[in-house]
Parts: sequence; structure tokens; C-alpha cells
Amino acid sequence: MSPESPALGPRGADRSVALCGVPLRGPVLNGSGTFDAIAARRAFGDALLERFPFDLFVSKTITLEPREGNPPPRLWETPAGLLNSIGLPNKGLEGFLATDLPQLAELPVPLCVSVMGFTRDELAELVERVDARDEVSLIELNVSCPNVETGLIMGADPDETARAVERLRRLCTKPLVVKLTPNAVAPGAVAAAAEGAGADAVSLVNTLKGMALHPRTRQPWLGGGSGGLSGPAIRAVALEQVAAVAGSVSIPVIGMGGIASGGDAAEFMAAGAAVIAVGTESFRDPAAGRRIGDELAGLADHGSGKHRTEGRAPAPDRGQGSGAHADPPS
Amino acid sequence: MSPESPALGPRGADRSVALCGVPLRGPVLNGSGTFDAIAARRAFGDALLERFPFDLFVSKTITLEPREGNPPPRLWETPAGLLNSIGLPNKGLEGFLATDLPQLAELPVPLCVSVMGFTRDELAELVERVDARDEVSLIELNVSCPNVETGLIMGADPDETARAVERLRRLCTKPLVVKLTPNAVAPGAVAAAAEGAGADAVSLVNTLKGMALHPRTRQPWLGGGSGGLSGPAIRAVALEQVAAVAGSVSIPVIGMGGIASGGDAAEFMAAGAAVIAVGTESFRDPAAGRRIGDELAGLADHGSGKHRTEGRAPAPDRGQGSGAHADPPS
Amino acid sequence: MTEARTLAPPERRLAEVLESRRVGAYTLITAADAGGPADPRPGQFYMLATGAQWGGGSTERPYLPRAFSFARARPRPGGGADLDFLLEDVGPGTHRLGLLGAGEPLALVGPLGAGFGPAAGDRQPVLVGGGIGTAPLLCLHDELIEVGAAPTVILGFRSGAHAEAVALFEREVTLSTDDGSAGRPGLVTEPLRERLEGGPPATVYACGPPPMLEAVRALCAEQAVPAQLALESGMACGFGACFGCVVPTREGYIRVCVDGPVVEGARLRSALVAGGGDQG
Amino acid sequence: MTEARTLAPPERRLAEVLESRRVGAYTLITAADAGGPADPRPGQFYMLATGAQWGGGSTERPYLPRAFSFARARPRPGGGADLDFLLEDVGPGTHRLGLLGAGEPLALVGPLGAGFGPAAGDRQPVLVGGGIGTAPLLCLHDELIEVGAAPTVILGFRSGAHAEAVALFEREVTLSTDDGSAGRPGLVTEPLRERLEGGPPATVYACGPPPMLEAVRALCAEQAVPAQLALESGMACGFGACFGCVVPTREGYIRVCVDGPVVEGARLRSALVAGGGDQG
Ligand SMILES: Cc1cc2nc3c(=O)[nH]c(=O)nc-3n(C[C@H](O)[C@H](O)[C@H](O)COP(=O)(O)OP(=O)(O)OC[C@H]3O[C@@H](n4cnc5c(N)ncnc54)[C@H](O)[C@@H]3O)c2cc1C
Ligand SMILES: Cc1cc2nc3c(=O)[nH]c(=O)nc-3n(C[C@H](O)[C@H](O)[C@H](O)COP(=O)(O)OP(=O)(O)OC[C@H]3O[C@@H](n4cnc5c(N)ncnc54)[C@H](O)[C@@H]3O)c2cc1C
Ligand SMILES: Cc1cc2nc3c(=O)[nH]c(=O)nc-3n(C[C@H](O)[C@H](O)[C@H](O)COP(=O)(O)O)c2cc1C
Ligand SMILES: Cc1cc2nc3c(=O)[nH]c(=O)nc-3n(C[C@H](O)[C@H](O)[C@H](O)COP(=O)(O)O)c2cc1C
Ligand code: FES
Ligand code: FES
Repeated sequence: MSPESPALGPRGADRSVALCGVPLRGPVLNGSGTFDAIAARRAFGDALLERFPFDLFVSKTITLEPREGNPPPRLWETPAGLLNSIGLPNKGLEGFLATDLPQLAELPVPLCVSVMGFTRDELAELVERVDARDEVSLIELNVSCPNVETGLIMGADPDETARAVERLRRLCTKPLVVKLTPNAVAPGAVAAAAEGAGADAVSLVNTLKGMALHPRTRQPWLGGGSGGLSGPAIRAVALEQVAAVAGSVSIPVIGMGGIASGGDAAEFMAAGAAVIAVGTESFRDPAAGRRIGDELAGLADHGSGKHRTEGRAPAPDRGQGSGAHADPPS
Repeated sequence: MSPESPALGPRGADRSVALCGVPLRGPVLNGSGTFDAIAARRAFGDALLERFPFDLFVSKTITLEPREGNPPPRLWETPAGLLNSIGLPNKGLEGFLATDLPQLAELPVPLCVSVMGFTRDELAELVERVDARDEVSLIELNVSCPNVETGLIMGADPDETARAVERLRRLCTKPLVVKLTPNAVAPGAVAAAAEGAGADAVSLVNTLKGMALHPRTRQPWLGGGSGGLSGPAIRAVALEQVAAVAGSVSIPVIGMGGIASGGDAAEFMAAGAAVIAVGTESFRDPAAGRRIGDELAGLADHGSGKHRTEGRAPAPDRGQGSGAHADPPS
Repeated sequence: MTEARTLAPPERRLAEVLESRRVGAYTLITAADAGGPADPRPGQFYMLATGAQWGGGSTERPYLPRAFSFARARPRPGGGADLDFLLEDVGPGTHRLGLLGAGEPLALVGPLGAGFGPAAGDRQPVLVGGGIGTAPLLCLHDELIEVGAAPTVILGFRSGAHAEAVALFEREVTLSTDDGSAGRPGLVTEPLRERLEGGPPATVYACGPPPMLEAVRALCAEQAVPAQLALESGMACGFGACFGCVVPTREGYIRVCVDGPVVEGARLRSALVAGGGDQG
Repeated sequence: MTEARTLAPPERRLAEVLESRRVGAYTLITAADAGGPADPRPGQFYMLATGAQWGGGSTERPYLPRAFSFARARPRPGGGADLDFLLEDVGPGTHRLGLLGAGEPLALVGPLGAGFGPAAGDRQPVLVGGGIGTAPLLCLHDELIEVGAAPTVILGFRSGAHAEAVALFEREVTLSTDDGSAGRPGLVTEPLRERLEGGPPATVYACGPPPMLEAVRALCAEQAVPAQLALESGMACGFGACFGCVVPTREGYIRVCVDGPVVEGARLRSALVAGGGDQG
């Protein structure tokens, strides 16, 4: 892992930033679950490492036990978006640590491992075991799932989120990122609760809950029944939530949701994101992350990113877009 | 008002349905605030009445006092969607009753008046005064606003919604429709609360909260700071919420959100909507409602609509898409 | 001012592109609109989209139709009109429309809005256009000539390439360009002031970028000359449905698409309206 | 089976359409892919989109690229390859690609996935294709002829118009159509059974609609003949990123885009996989 080596972009400009103290060669991450660097290396070979599209690699979310994922079909194309019901297929903690992590450590960028648990004990075990590995720089908690003990969706409820983070914070030496769910009334309140409980950063948005029907049978198309919406279709929603959250916390915000260009990335940073992540756009172009990073660096006005990383950048207009998460009176 | 006269569609098929006891010549409504029949008559003349695109006309939301609305710019185009911050400009209750209502009564279809109040007393006055007018067939409560007394967004909280509806139900002789906000964790729970408090129907979705920045200044583009997202971009989200709500109540559901074709309309009906509404698509074509109604009638499989109106049509798959509003584990 | 409003059919229809050609920096599209009225009023506009592949560019836009003044309309023998639109490529919508070729479908709704009204009393018409704001003045100029009026035409452009649009006018044009590459260098307000101060009583008809319109409005107010200003604003629907296209007036917000686009200068405090072309 | 996988450059690139022509009911697009490898393996595929105006149809789709087997590849003198794709218009993506003309840009990522492997031992190759599933068999057939093998080719189509694709093959083809309008009436499994029961030991290479693939799989299993089946599945990325294209196998789900599309028949319980062409 040598985050410094390819730090100079095509223009030779220094794009390096730090996220929770972890130095990155630039501000572009992948969204968890939207890039499998191991599979991509099978398709693209070592050229992938030489021209690696991201500055920090986030693993697909892993769970304690292995999961097959949801039955197919898992994908549905929407206007300017994608609905998926992948269902978190993964090798489970043991399989991940034994098989995947050593391969991911070969990537030229630092690593963040995304974890999800269905009980607080599961989460604790995941975080402790991942934290023990040197290959890992950050840990991301994906809390977009129901807590099977309380029935509440962890990430939709400020108290539930705070309780989970509080315990994990003590178990873990690495920076802890909490990935918020957008399917909440007040993401800013959840983010503030996470910060209060010791989270080092928050990331958002995850996918919006959505559904599609089979064009002929009118039964749910997706094997999982409903799914999560991503892509440009949700960009305006994501940008609003990023601004609202950035206005509510002083830890760094990792912004994502439909980012497809350097201009989009600059907008998320203007809304208060310290760094940004690219998800669905990578499906259209595996090099999207690199292109977006280059475009962003080429924009004069996006702010260097540097001064934004160890604290919150100001939200564009506190009184208007970023305060209470009330509905627009349209 | 003669809802029977043009009841036969181009194919001569009877499309008539009843919504809360109000007979309609077909199942296509407009979304509140997306069609101003009075302005449209200035542009299109009486041809508009002869080929009126909707089977029930829903007024733009009115408030007790007149409102200028938000400062421009009020519109932002997104990928397959529209972000607006109109801000409920309207003449206020008195102006509406005196000036607009008599003109709307000339439309060839029944009328639903949409009202919003910022206190429970305001809502009560609006509902009582509108209820007293013979021209009005239904009343829709737009609860996507904060209650200035409690600070809670009425439509995002089941208890708050129930309290509002309970009082209004007693004041009003006409069917009461509650328009839910999509910016809630569990629209199904809010809908069930509305039903329990006496609502005769629910409508959804309203716009999703979103934001756009000025491409050059990176300040919020919209005069209102943030805005509401509509159009095909949100269709999958709307469909999921309609299915979830239809699975939670037995009163009729008015489904909307990005409907742009008869196939889309059929999907919302398959998901449990009794009737559907067209919003943003009317901006692309003022006759969109009529086209969608014709396309829907031409589809063999959408169900006549008739048997769906006085009760809930079954949601497609209760176990999967329509139950608890948990996040998709993607 | 009597309202200059020809009614539109209440639905979107398809016209056939007959020709698309370059006029200097602009594109002139001619389309056969068999389903619309033969007599739209100068200053009215149409909402346009391509009949196919609208949208899906690199930004996934355009999604909504775009507003365009018709530049000329010629009644068609079988009914309807052949419509000319003059386009400036400023974004994904105008760019896509500029790619249209003969035979391709153009989707349209219109004519919409209130056009230019007759001149008050026996005042002489003075047409003032800036850039693409020239478009609605072209048909107004034709119409005035037809009724025997002798309109003064004052046009300003960014550059000589843009100024080539002058060739579309029958009457002699007083031309200025920002860079002096054609006509006199400077703004249209200079020749306008000369005409208003030196000539017979005038009614001004103007269309152009907000700063120009505002300069014209202020000058006319100062000279107590009636002015009819064709405004622009970002639109979603074009027929009053969305309340999105408002601009402030002395009496509050009005919708440019139904209450305008042509507005009497006296109704405005300023023509520098948010939501207009100055937003980009 | 050794893996038949040529690596792809790790980014989307533009190729230039050289020609687009009809082949019966299909469209054959040839594009100059100067930036890709000269030697994709038969059975591999590319993710394609138009370079401009992808999306924005009446449904606002397509948004994502679409997967297509290359039908033929000819190395280009300057590097890269001229690629042939055979397309069937079944929806907005294939329709839009079918509108491409010479000179227009085609965006692509590839070659992707694992292609067909060599035949086991000295077994004779038998190629079985249904409909548009013919495409990847074309280059396989070319390659087998080049190495001196004499592949048997058995193809089935819906109609005579579809069957015109047979003309692309050098070898004689055993043809059947559903309606009997060309070749023998009926399914490909009948001539395949005759060949397997009557001829020398074979390896079957098959591509086609799920019911056909399943019939071929079951027949090969019954006859203990190795089968390499090219599967289809709805894809978002094509390179293993989204986990969306899975199909069930005896060992659990596999991703068609990286673990396939060519899969040994013995690994499947059934080739009638959800997410394949049977979903429409
Ligand atoms: C009544 C009227 C008549 C007109 N007549 C003509 C005419 O005859 N000829 C002509 O060429 N033009 C005319 N226009 C202007 C024309 O409508 C616009 O140039 C066109 O809409 C631009 O669309 P676009 O997609 O090309 O550019 P856009 O990308 O829409 O950019 C145009 C402007 O819109 C804003 N903008 C940028 N992004 C967005 C977004 N995502 N959402 C909302 N706004 C955005 C910015 O201010 C930008 O400068 C007229 C406008 C009106 C209102
Ligand atoms: C490895 C591989 C190789 C292939 N090779 C070829 C080839 O050589 N030639 C060829 O013509 N085709 C080939 N295909 C098939 C081709 O990819 C599809 O026909 C194409 O993706 C269809 O896209 P479309 O937009 O035209 O149709 P779509 O509208 O995408 O419809 C195609 C099918 O997708 C499903 N569908 C419908 N709507 C949606 C939606 N909104 N979201 C998701 N799914 C939907 C339905 O099952 C429908 O029948 C191949 C596929 C794969 C996986
Ligand atoms: C196919 C797919 C799989 C995803 N898997 C995960 C996951 O495993 N964990 C997670 O936290 N987010 C997951 N996400 C959400 C993305 O990381 C990201 O938050 C979301 O897609 C919004 O960004 P985008 O619009 O750029 O894709 C997934 C998204 C997609 C489209
Ligand atoms: C410009 C605009 C104005 C709207 N005004 C109102 C309103 O006044 N009251 C209301 O209840 N909903 C309002 N809505 C929401 C619509 O009625 C509808 O719920 C939403 O747009 C989703 O449907 P669509 O995607 O078909 O537009 C408005 C929507 C738009 C786009
Ligand atoms: S553009 Fe919709 S009201 Fe004017
Ligand atoms: S298509 Fe994305 S993993 Fe196969």
C-alpha cells in the first residue's frame, strides 16, 4: 500500500487529502458494494492497479456469516437510475479475512472495510476482528438494516445509532465511519447522534428504497421484492441530505449518490463533503472514479479539498437548504 | 359538472370508477399543484374542457392566508426529474373561494380541493369553509409541512397525523384524503394512523426533498434553498411506498410519482392504487393525463379499476415489497 | 394593450422538420406544424422537444421541453403553419434541437403566452433586439411592414458571427456589436436613445438578455416611452401549470408563460429578473 | 477447461462505427476498436452504449450499457480490432444501437468474461445456436476452421428472416425454424440428438434462449457429452462490480459476467435461469 506514489494527477497537481488522519492521494472513493476490485482484476489484469480509479478502496459490506445474497433477478434499470436487490452476498467474516483481505491489500490505496451486523454483538465481533488487521485503515458501519433485537432500523433512529456506535467506538482503534440511510426523516439528527457517540466520519447516501414490477406479470421484478435506488436519479436527494448532515456535524462527511462528473463531485464538496464516493457510475465506466477525480482537479472552484478534510466545510446556506429536514412546501 | 357525459373513452369502453363514493369517468387525476386549469384555459381555450385530461381535478394546495410563493428561480431540471421550490403561491382561502372555485366548477369533472394549514385551527377553518361549498366533491389534506405548534412535520409522524385527521373528520361531510409525505421512515404507519383517525383515502407520493447548486457559484440554485423532486426519477421510490401503504390500509390509495405512461399507471394499480395521478408528465404534454388514461384502458391486464376503488386492491406480494419499511440490504 | 394570444391545441403534437440551416452563430429550424394554428402572434412561443432521443446526454438532460419564440410563421395550404425557430446552442436542449435534420419529428406545444400588442395611438414602432432576442422581432417586423408601418430595427450582437442574423430582416437594421466587428461598437441603448430623443413618438418592442432589457426599460421609463418587453425565465410547462417561471413585478410575481412573455415595461421595477438568462 | 479470457483495458473507450447493415431480422454493426485487444476470445462480450444520446427515449431508458458477444474480430493494422456485433432489437438499448450509422461513436468496455474453452481430448466440436445466440458461435466457428477442425453447426431460428444469419457461416449449417419457413421445422435438439447418437464423440458449444439452452444441457447430460453453455443474464456492469448478474449453479450463485458467460453444463442444475432472457 503506497498512497503517496501515484499522488500526482495528470496535471501534476497535488490532490492529496487526509480522511480521519489517513492520507489519501485524492478525494475519490468508491461506494461500498459498487466495485469488486478482485473481480475487476480478473477482467482488467494489473492495468487496474496501475490506473486504479479510486483513492481509497471501500470493500463490499461483509457480515459475520457468509451470505448467498438475494435470488435473481437483482437489477432493474430506471430512468437515470438503477434499482438493485443484491442482498449482501459475501464470504462472511472468516472468508473475507482469509481470502479477500490479502488480495485487497495489494491495491495501491488504503482500505476501508464495510461491516453490517444484525445484532450489537455481531457488530462488535466484526469490528474487533477487522480492527485487528493491519491492512485495514478505516471501518465503515453499514447501519441500513433492522436490528433484529429491537426491530428498529439502526440507521433511521438517532438513539439506536448512538447506542451501536458507543459500544463499537470503545472496541476499535481505527477511524469509524457510519454510513447513514437516506430512508430517514432527519439524517442530520442521526448523523449528530453518531458523532456524539464517537463516530469519526459519516458517509451518505445509501440507496433509496424502491420497487419495480415485472412488465408482464406485474409481480415484483426483483428477487428481493423491493430494492435500493442509486444513480443520477437520486443525486438531488443525496445532495440535500449531504448538505443537511454537513450542517449538523463537525466530523468529515463522505458524500455520494449519483455522482457522475467532476462537476457533480464539486457540488457535493460545496455542500460540505470532505471527500466523495462514486457508485453506479462505475458500472457505466470502470474508470469513472479516475475521470471524475481528473475533472474535479480541473475545476478551479471546487476548493482544494485539503482544508475540508479534518473538519466540516461550511454548508452552502445554513438557513435554507441545510437546517431542519422539513418537507418543501411545494 | 357532469361526470357521466364523457365517460366513454375512445374505444367506447366504460372506464368509470368511484372514489370514496364519488363517481369518476376514469381513474386518472392530476397531482395537486401540477395543473392550473384556469391558466390552461387561457392558453388552450374551451378545447381544454372538451378534451379535459383528467377524470377528477385536484386544486393546487391553498392556505388560509394568501401566499406569494418562494422567490425565483423555482425550477431545476434533474436527470429524468424536476426539482421545484414553488412555495405554495395561492390567493388564500377567501380569494380561492371567491375567484377560483367558480371557474373550476366549470370543468367537466368533479373537484377535489387541496388544503394545508400551519396550525390545527387553520386546518379546521380551511376544511370547514371548503366543505360548505357544493362545487367541491373531496378535500385533500397536504400534510407535508411542519406544524408550527409542535415543530413536527405533520405527515412524517403517525400520531401527529392522527390528531390532525381526527379533529377534521368531525368538521367535514365530504370524503377526506390525506396526502402523505414520502420523506418519512414508514409511510405505511402514517397511512394506517390516518385511516384509524377517519381518513377516507390516502394519496402519495408528494415530492422527495432535494437540492441543487448553481453551476457557477455553487450556492443553492433554488430561491427556496431546497426543493421537491418529482418525475420518472422518483417512480421506483413512489411505487414501493404505494405498495407499502396499500398493504397497510383498506381505504383507497391514490398513487402517483413519475407516472408517464399507461404501463406506469397499471403498475401503480397493481401495487394497490385505486386511482392514479399525473403530475410532472403534464409539463411535457398538457394532454398527458388523457394519453395515460387511453393507454391504461388499452392494457388488458391492469384490472378494470372498478373493483379496486371502494377497498384496497391486494398488494402484489405482501411478504416482500410491501411489509415493513426496512431498508434493502443491498 | 389588447391581448395578443392565439390559442394552442391542448396537447403536444409532432411537426416535421423541413430544414435546418446555420445563420451565422445560430441555427434556423423550419418545421411543418400541420396541427397548429396558422396565425400565432409575434412574441408568442412554443415548447419544443425532439420527437425522439430527447435527453440521455452526458448529463442525462434534457428532460423537459424548452421554450422558443417563433421567428416566422407561414400559413400552410392544408392548414397549420410552417414555423421558423432561431436557436442559440447554450446547453443540452438547444444543442439536441440543433442536431435535428429534415424529415425528423419536432414535438411541440403552442403557441403559448401573450405576444406583442399594437402600438399605442399613432406611435411609431421601434424594435430593439439583443442576440437571440432577435427571434420574436423578426415576425413582428414582417407584420408591421405588412400593415404599412415602417418599423425602426435596432439590433445588438456579441460578435459578427451572431450579427449575421441581420440578413433575415427586410428593413434596414441599425446594428451594433460588443466587439465592433460589425456595425457600430457598443450597446443598443445608444442608437435607441438617439432615436427616442431625435425621432417621432415611439413604442418600443424589445427582447434580449436581461441587462439589455433592463437598460431599455430604464431608458423608456426615463423618456416616458411605452415599452413592450419580451421576458425570459426558466420554464417547465409553458402553460401556467407549474408556477415555476415567475418574475417579480410591481404587483407581485407573474408567470412569464401565461402573463407574459411580453410585459409592459411600466409593470416592472427591473427587467433583471432571477430565473432569466442571467442565472447561468 | 483452460480459461479463455483476454484482458480488457480498465476503462470505457470509444470505437468508430464503420458499417451497420441488416442481416435478415438482425443488425450487424462493425466498429473499429483501436484501443482494445486484437484477440478477444470467442464467447467473450463487450458492454456497449452509443457515444451520444444514449437514453432519453419515451421511457428515459437506456441508462446502463448493454452486453453483446462479439460475433467476429479482425485485427487492425494499427492495433486493436474491427469488431462485428449482431444485434436483435428487443428494447430501448438494442433499438438505439441499431440506429447507429457509419462514423458515429460506439462506447465500449471489453472484452469481458470467460469465453469458450478448447474441446476435451479429441472430441469433435458441435456448435448449437438459437436465434441471436448465433452471434458468439460465428467467431468460434471461424477459429475452429482456422485450426483445422471441422465444426458441426446446428442453428435454430424463429423465422426465415431470422435464419438469414446462416449466410454469415462458411461451413454448411443444419438449420431449423420454428415455423418451418427455412430448413427443417422444429427445434435444434432434434438434429443435435441425431448427431450425438449417430456421430463421433462431441463437445457441444451452445448459446441461445434459456429453454433451448436447457434442452441442450439436459440432452448433453443424458448423453454424457461435455457442454459449454454461453449464458445470459441482466447486467449492470459486466466486470463483476455489482453482483447483479448471478445465476444459480450446483455450487451456489455465480456472476455470469466474470465467472461466465460460458459455463460447463455439468455445473448447472438447469439453464432456465431467472434474470435471463425469459424474464421479459
Ligand atoms: C419565452 C421564451 C422564448 C425563448 N425564445 C428563444 C429563442 O427564440 N431562441 C433561443 O435560442 N432561445 C430562446 N429562449 C431561451 C431557451 O428557452 C433556452 O436557451 C433553453 O431553454 C436552454 O436550454 P438548454 O438545455 O440548451 O440549456 P440549459 O442547460 O437549460 O441552460 C440554460 C440556462 O438554464 C439554467 N440551467 C442550467 N442547468 C439547469 C438545470 N439543470 N435546471 C434548470 N436550469 C438550468 C442556467 O441559467 C443556464 O444558463 C426562450 C426562452 C423563453 C422563456
Ligand atoms: C453475455 C451476453 C451476451 C449477449 N450477446 C448478445 C448479442 O450478441 N446480440 C444481442 O442482440 N443480444 C445479446 N445479449 C442480450 C442483450 O444484452 C440484451 O438483448 C439487451 O441488454 C437488451 O437491452 P434493451 O434495452 O434492448 O432491452 P431491455 O428493455 O433491457 O429488455 C431486455 C430484457 O430485459 C428485461 N427488462 C425489461 N425492462 C427492464 C428494466 N427496466 N430493467 C432491467 N431489465 C429489464 C426484460 O427481461 C427484457 O426482456 C447478450 C447478453 C449477455 C448477458
Ligand atoms: C449494486 C449495488 C450494491 C451496493 N452494495 C452496497 C453495500 O454492500 N454496502 C453499502 O454500504 N452500500 C452499498 N451500495 C450503496 C452504494 O455504496 C452507494 O451508497 C449508493 O449506490 C449511492 O451512490 P451511487 O448513486 O453513486 O451509486 C450498493 C449500491 C449498488 C448500486
Ligand atoms: C411544480 C410542482 C408543484 C407542486 N405543488 C403541489 C401542491 O401545491 N400540493 C401538493 O400536495 N403537491 C404538490 N406537488 C406534488 C405533486 O402533486 C405530486 O405529488 C408529485 O409531483 C409527484 O408526482 P409526479 O412525479 O407525477 O409529478 C407539486 C409538484 C410539482 C412538480
Ligand atoms: S412554465 Fe410552468 S407556470 Fe410558467
Ligand atoms: S453485471 Fe455486474 S457483477 Fe455481473
